[in-house]
Amino acid sequence: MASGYIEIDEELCKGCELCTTVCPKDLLEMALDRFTPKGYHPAELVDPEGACTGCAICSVICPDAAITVYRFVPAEKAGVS
Amino acid sequence: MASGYIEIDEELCKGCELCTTVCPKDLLEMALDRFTPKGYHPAELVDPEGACTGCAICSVICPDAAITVYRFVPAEKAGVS
Amino acid sequence: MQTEIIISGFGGQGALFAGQLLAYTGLDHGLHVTWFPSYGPEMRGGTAHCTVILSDDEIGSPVVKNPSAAIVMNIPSLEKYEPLVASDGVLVVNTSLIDRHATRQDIDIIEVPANEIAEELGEKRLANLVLTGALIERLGVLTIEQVGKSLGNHIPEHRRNLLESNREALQRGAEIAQRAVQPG
Amino acid sequence: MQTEIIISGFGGQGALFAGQLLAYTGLDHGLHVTWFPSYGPEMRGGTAHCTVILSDDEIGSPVVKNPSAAIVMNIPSLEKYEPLVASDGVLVVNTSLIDRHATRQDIDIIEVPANEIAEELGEKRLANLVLTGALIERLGVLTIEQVGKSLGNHIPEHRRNLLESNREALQRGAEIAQRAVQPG
Amino acid sequence: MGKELLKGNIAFAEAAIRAGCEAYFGYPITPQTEALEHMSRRMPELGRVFLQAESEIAAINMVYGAACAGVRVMTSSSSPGVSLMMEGLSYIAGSEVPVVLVNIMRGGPGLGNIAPSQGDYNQIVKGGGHGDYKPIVLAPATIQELIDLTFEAFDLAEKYRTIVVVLADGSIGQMMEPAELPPMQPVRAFDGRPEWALTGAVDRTPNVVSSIYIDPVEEEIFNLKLVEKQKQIEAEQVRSHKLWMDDAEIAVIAFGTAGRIAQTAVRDARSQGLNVGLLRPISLYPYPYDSVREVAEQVQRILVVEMNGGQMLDDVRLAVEGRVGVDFYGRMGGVVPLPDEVYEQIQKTYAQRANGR
Amino acid sequence: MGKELLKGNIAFAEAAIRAGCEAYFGYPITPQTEALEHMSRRMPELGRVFLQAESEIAAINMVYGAACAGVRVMTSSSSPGVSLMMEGLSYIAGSEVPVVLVNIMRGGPGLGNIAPSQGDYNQIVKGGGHGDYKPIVLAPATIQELIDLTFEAFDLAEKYRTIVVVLADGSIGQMMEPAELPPMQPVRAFDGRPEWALTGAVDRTPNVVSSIYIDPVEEEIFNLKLVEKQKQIEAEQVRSHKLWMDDAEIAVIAFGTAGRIAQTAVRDARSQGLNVGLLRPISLYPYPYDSVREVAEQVQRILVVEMNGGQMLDDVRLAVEGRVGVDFYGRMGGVVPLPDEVYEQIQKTYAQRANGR
Amino acid sequence: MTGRDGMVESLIYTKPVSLTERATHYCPGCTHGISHRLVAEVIDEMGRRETTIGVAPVGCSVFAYDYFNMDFAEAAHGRAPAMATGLKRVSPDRLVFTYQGDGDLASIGAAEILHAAGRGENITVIFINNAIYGMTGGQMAPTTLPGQKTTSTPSGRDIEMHGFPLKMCEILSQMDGAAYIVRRSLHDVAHIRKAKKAIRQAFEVQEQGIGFSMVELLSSCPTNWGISAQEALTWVEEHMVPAFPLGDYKVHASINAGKKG
Amino acid sequence: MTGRDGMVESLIYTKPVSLTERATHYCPGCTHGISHRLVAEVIDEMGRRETTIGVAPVGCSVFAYDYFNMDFAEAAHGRAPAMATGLKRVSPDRLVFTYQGDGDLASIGAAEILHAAGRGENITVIFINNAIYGMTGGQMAPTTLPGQKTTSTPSGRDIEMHGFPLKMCEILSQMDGAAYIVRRSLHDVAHIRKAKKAIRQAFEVQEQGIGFSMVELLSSCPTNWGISAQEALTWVEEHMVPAFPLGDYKVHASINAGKKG
Ligand SMILES: Cc1ncc(C[n+]2csc(CCOP(=O)(O)OP(=O)(O)O)c2C)c(N)n1
Ligand SMILES: Cc1ncc(C[n+]2csc(CCOP(=O)(O)OP(=O)(O)O)c2C)c(N)n1
Ligand code: SF4
Ligand code: SF4
Ligand code: SF4
Ligand code: SF4
Ligand code: SF4
Ligand code: SF4
Ligand SMILES: [Mg+2]
Ligand SMILES: [Mg+2]
Repeated sequence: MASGYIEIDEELCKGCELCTTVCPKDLLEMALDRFTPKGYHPAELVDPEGACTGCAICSVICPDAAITVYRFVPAEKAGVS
Repeated sequence: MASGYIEIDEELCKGCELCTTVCPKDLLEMALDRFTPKGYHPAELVDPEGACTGCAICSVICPDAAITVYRFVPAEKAGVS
Repeated sequence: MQTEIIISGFGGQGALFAGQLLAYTGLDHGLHVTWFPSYGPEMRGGTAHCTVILSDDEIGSPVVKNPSAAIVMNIPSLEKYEPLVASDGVLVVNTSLIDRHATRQDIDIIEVPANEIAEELGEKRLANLVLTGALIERLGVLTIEQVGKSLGNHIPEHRRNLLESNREALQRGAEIAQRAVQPG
Repeated sequence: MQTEIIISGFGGQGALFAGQLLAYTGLDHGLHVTWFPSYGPEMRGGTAHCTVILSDDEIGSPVVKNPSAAIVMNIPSLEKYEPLVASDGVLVVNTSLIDRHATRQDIDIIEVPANEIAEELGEKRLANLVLTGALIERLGVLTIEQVGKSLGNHIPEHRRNLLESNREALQRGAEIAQRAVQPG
Repeated sequence: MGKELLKGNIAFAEAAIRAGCEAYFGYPITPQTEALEHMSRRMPELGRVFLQAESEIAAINMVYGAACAGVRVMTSSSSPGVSLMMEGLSYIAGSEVPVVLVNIMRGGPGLGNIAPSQGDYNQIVKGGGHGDYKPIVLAPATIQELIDLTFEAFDLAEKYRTIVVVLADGSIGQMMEPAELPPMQPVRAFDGRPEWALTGAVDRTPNVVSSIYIDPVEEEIFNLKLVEKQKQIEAEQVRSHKLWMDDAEIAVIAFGTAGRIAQTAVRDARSQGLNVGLLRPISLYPYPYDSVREVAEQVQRILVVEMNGGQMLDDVRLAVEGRVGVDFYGRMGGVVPLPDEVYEQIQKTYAQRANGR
Repeated sequence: MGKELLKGNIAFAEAAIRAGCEAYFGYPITPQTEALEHMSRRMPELGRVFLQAESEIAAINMVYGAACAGVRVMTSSSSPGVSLMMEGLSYIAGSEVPVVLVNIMRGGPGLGNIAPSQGDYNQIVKGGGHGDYKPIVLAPATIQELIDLTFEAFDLAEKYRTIVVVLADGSIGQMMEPAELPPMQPVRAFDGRPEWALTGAVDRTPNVVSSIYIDPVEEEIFNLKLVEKQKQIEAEQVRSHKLWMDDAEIAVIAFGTAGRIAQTAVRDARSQGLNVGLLRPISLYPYPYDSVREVAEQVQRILVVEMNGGQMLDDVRLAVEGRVGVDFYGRMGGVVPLPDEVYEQIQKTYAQRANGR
Repeated sequence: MTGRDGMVESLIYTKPVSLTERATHYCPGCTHGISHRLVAEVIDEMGRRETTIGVAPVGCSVFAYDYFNMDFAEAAHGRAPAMATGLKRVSPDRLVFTYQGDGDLASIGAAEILHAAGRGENITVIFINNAIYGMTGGQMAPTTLPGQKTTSTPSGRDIEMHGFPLKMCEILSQMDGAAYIVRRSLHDVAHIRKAKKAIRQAFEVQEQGIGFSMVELLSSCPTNWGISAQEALTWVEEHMVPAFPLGDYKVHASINAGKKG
Repeated sequence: MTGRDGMVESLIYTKPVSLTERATHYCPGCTHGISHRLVAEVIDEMGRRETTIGVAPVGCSVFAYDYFNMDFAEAAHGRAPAMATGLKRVSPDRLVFTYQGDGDLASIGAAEILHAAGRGENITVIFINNAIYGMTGGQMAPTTLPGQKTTSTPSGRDIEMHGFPLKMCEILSQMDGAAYIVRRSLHDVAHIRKAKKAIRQAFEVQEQGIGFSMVELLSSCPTNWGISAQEALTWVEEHMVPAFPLGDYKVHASINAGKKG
């Protein structure tokens, strides 16, 4: 069961590949099959086994703030709403 | 017997009085009786007893390079001519 | 006779070099030429384009409003230059990065999947030459052979080993242009 | 009627202040005035002078070629301004620092040993006011009383204690001027 | 408040304070330093900002920063110092923030000397910084005018969001003359700063002050906006002073100190029966072309007097367009012409008046 | 040596080298940076001096220093960078050392953009630095002319001991065009440096290079010396290029890139049967007033085209003196006018030609 | 919203509000983007977006004002500290920061930064040291390493000709007015996190009116270095960090001081 | 000539040949005169008068070229190091020195001096720190002491407003290119002698091509301080020396180094 996931904004991603080098679970790959509107191959989360922990490490290095990170937390631990 | 003496160029002396404060023999005074062409009272050597040693200390502090220093040295120690 | 060519794309797509190659070829073959770039890395991430003018007479302005031909390597370039190409002019479109068709009826439009062809040739940076080959084929001012020859004369030393694949790219572009159906 | 006065000496001799005093006096007594200095410590060691104009009409130029009067406090000033004073003008010479006589016959020359008098008054920086007193006495535009009064109005706070000796200096200058024989 | 005997440099500094100037940044340079010194005493005592910058470059860029915040701000300097401000001034023009600069000109080029000069006319009026822009330029001839123009400069700067330069020479900075200072205006409250100003984006979208228009088309639109503004300024702000022009057969044109010296000379000439008039441009930009043209249509010959090699002369000639002959008398390098010299020139021009161009 | 396809920035840098330029000091700025980069490679390999300065201010003062030593020296920059050189240029003018500056203009004011512009005309030609001085200003329209003028600039700078500015816009810096470089001139030997230069006072009285004349009278004498020199330059160095003027009824006047664009437009107009001529000023100082005057005496109307808001326009009007109407077409902020637009303007001016001013 | 297994989805990270929506013009992998993010995150966390005024430099980050969602001024090349001084002096309760490259700050703007620090000007400076002039296409910066090839040092920076790299933290920490002067690096996640802490500290120093604060960030310029984004970070680590040691160069006594590294 | 008692009269000291005959325009007791003398004496002793080129600043010493008997250039305010760089680069075997005041060097010219030092520019800088702008009539300099009254700090330099004095030796010694950076004082005979030694050393560093050398000389400005020449020297000793500690701030390894003080 994945305890987290990320979304990559393809309007922002410039395909720099930095996130792919830092994910401790090695879940990020470049989507060579498509181009962003700016003409780059975007990064994408490839997480068939739900290994993403939502650790947010990828977002720390992303120069383009393209990554949004979510984590599943026990309801009681979550903030209001 | 004086072992040295100085000459003060009154075109250059500006009467700053600095030399008068450093002479170890206290031989320098301001000539209050006259003005230099620039309107200053010049310094002068007052050495009735020939106490000047030609130590050149006065010339070290003179900002206007107004002081020329001579010393009497044994002939054998003097340079050529 | 004066021919004006605009080559436009993202920075890094080689629009400027393609233009220089045409200018060199013109010079090598006795024409008056000018090459004029959009310039400045101060515009990082923007588009880069250049205007090449080939003429048998002295050239006044190095820029023109309505070029005889254009190579467009991305969507913004298409949008900007399609309307500007002179009637009966030539427009070469890089379909690898442009997912819509040019619509003008009064110009000669050639669609070239340049990135795909370049990747086939094993060097994705050759897309510019594929497009150039297509343009030359249709423009009728210089020949592919002339361009290939000038390429040999002016290619930078450190890229000389790529000369053959460069020529091949030109050739592939030319072939596409031969095959493509003339509109209208 | 316009009266132009130049006061000139070494920097530090108080030429500028003497001029200001005259300007203030003029203003206090309803005249148009300008005061114009040679300025700038960038000319350290050079001469300092100012031009004061007193007039009952609007003043155009704050400088003139041929002043009605001059106070010269050192030799270079004498050399510069003696020839320039207008005919029938007044020239006040500080003989303490000038060891030659002015030679013009067509002007009123007053010789004042100002430094000596100032030292007598116990404040060598008063030489300027001694000279000013002499000038006022002969000029006939303002009176010693008027100048003394304006001095009281405008003397800087920290020098107020010197007011009396300042007025005395003016007076002593005036006396010399009264005694001095008119030339010609 | 009655007239006081005021030195030019003190007078304009105090006038700025009275106009509500909230910040002064400057660097010492003769012959304007007394202004900075006055500010160093007065501004802190009024709780306003005074800062001696490390250079004129820093000073103008501090001014630029404070202007972005929407406060009334000024600097003053003299020729070499002003040269160092050219880039900054161009940026300020390119971002339309209001700024007041006083240039107390001295003899040049180079280090030159500290004597009065009008040698920076072209630099200030024609544009010493790069690109197309024009500051409003006001040239006082008396201490009173210096005060009044400096005081008004702040209003003009804000009204048009432009640079206003008070351009005077060392003699105006150094001279004392009786004059009256305006009453003290209050300093604008923080809340009252203009809506374009950088004050923090509280409850609004962020403001940006920038001189970049990376797309030439946008830059051109901006340039055209400046041109429009210039037209407005040209329509509203032309100032000049005419004297004895009614029956004049020749006219003298001169600004600033040269103007007041010329005034003496013209008065002398009048007293000798010569029909001479005077036109003294007060706004150098916008230049009183129309007044000069009218003068050129009336008189037979014109004499331009400047304390430079003939810089305003071109503006006169642009208005005269060959209608009448234009003579020039200039003293350079810090030499102030004397009324007698100008009078002599008037006589010459007068004598030539019937001889056409 | 035959023609090569040369980029403007490389071309003028290499031309300077061929002219025996011994030292280059500069600071990167688009659109002239390739010149600095070319120098960074070539100068050391030739054993000459290249130094990237910390700023344009440092660059021009390094240039000033090297010029004092009597060597051929240059810098290049673009508009904002040139604004920073104004004080230095005024000092250089004030001490009469020979210096070559290339300004590859871009859109302004302020940071503006990097597109081609002619917005620094006034700054360079009228004097952006303080005081009275005028550099020789040469405005090429082709790469070949850029090369030739830069090459010659060093001779002129030395002949008149003056600043020579090669004034071009970004398109000339960036454009490639076939051109031929001059042969390499040898660098002057240390012993051959001019006798006024600072080389060490070996067997002679010391030399001093200074721009100070603390006595205004001496400064004026110096200023008048510069004026004399200007007269000589005005007599000897006026350059312009006329095309199709013989039977012209209207004339287009434009310099640099605007000039060559106008040339296309004029040719097009000719081919449509319009009797149009072209005058392209090459020296902006000294300005070809006489040529403009001749043109004004011949044609019925004039069209001035510039890549600015109308700066050279004043010089044209000074020469025309109202003889004929003068229209203006300008694009600003980095927009390069296209021949078609100019052609349209030509049609308008042509249509108006009989209507006087 | 409660999800499967009694878990709720929680937003861990998203683009800070102090950045606009706009995509930047920076090259892929350029650490300018990271620096922007860090500054924006700190301002978000401090709740100062609406009371902060930024000053952009001339350099690749010239359009910073397009990306920061707050009031911004665009300075002349190198003059950001002077401009910030003007802004701060007339609005002392606003946070004012400059964002400057190494060419901007250490070359043309050397006098302005030195004096801002000397005055103890109460502003914060974010200093991006990428050892190159990014915007103009890769010329030597004052921080270019000996031997490093650039377009204006084609055979590598020759210290005989161009001297030594300037170490701005070392220099500015000599100024009595400087309150907080530190150097950090952006070459990996751990260092990025440390950099953020320092940025926070610097803004707090300003908030508390302690004096001049500057955070130097060792940064990459993959484009002009001619290597990939990842290689560029490795280059920062391997070449820049040894030449520009990380650490706290000046920490004013009244700051609850951090330690070296 | 042999005199009485078999003694000969010997010339012990006279104005150095490297000074002209001209009287200076300096105020009485101004230490600019002492500095001039020391530099001239050193150049005399090194036999380099004919192969030295000086650069004068803008400041009270603007007319230095009238007093030094050698080739001289007059720089723009603060730009002497840049001008000297230009001169030196094209005439590397000439001795090139600048003579600069504290306003000139540390204020408007801060960038130029920093970069000249950074480049290891092989020139010598004589830096006259008199804690004031002498020439323009006594405004605050970057070196003005806290609390010191000047015409632009009428209630004394307020460090809140104007920050702290800049210590140029401390700053410039941070530069790798700097070879010899020392501070000396001119307040009495002993210190003047030490100052001269340092000046000699600085010129020798240049002669040997070791790099940038600077001697800072704590100096007096009796006129603008408003005290006598002698009181001014005492003020240097009592107020400036503690604020600007004397010593050798940087002595390149290849110099036969002197010791502190
Ligand atoms: C006065 C001036 N000189 C030069 C330039 C050109 N210029 C723009 S950015 C830049 C250097 C940028 O380098 P840096 O500050 O290191 O920023 P980076 O691009 O590396 O982030 C230069 C020289 C300019 N715009 N203005
Ligand atoms: C660009 C410029 N700004 C200002 C000045 C005015 N100015 C002349 S000397 C000087 C300062 C001199 O002080 P310092 O360098 O300490 O030398 P000192 O006179 O004390 O020896 C100033 C500000 C100038 N000449 N040029
Ligand atoms: S949040 Fe962590 S685990 Fe998930 S993709 Fe990012 S780095 Fe990998
Ligand atoms: S780090 Fe960001 S920009 Fe780079 S590839 Fe990953 S998501 Fe895209
Ligand atoms: S030489 Fe020595 S003893 Fe003689 S006057 Fe000078 S200080 Fe005194
Ligand atoms: S030190 Fe020199 S200038 Fe001063 S009083 Fe003595 S001799 Fe005169
Ligand atoms: S050029 Fe370098 S610094 Fe500039 S955006 Fe690209 S990678 Fe970043
Ligand atoms: S003003 Fe000061 S520094 Fe200048 S000469 Fe006089 S005493 Fe010396
Ligand atoms: Mg950088
Ligand atoms: Mg000083």
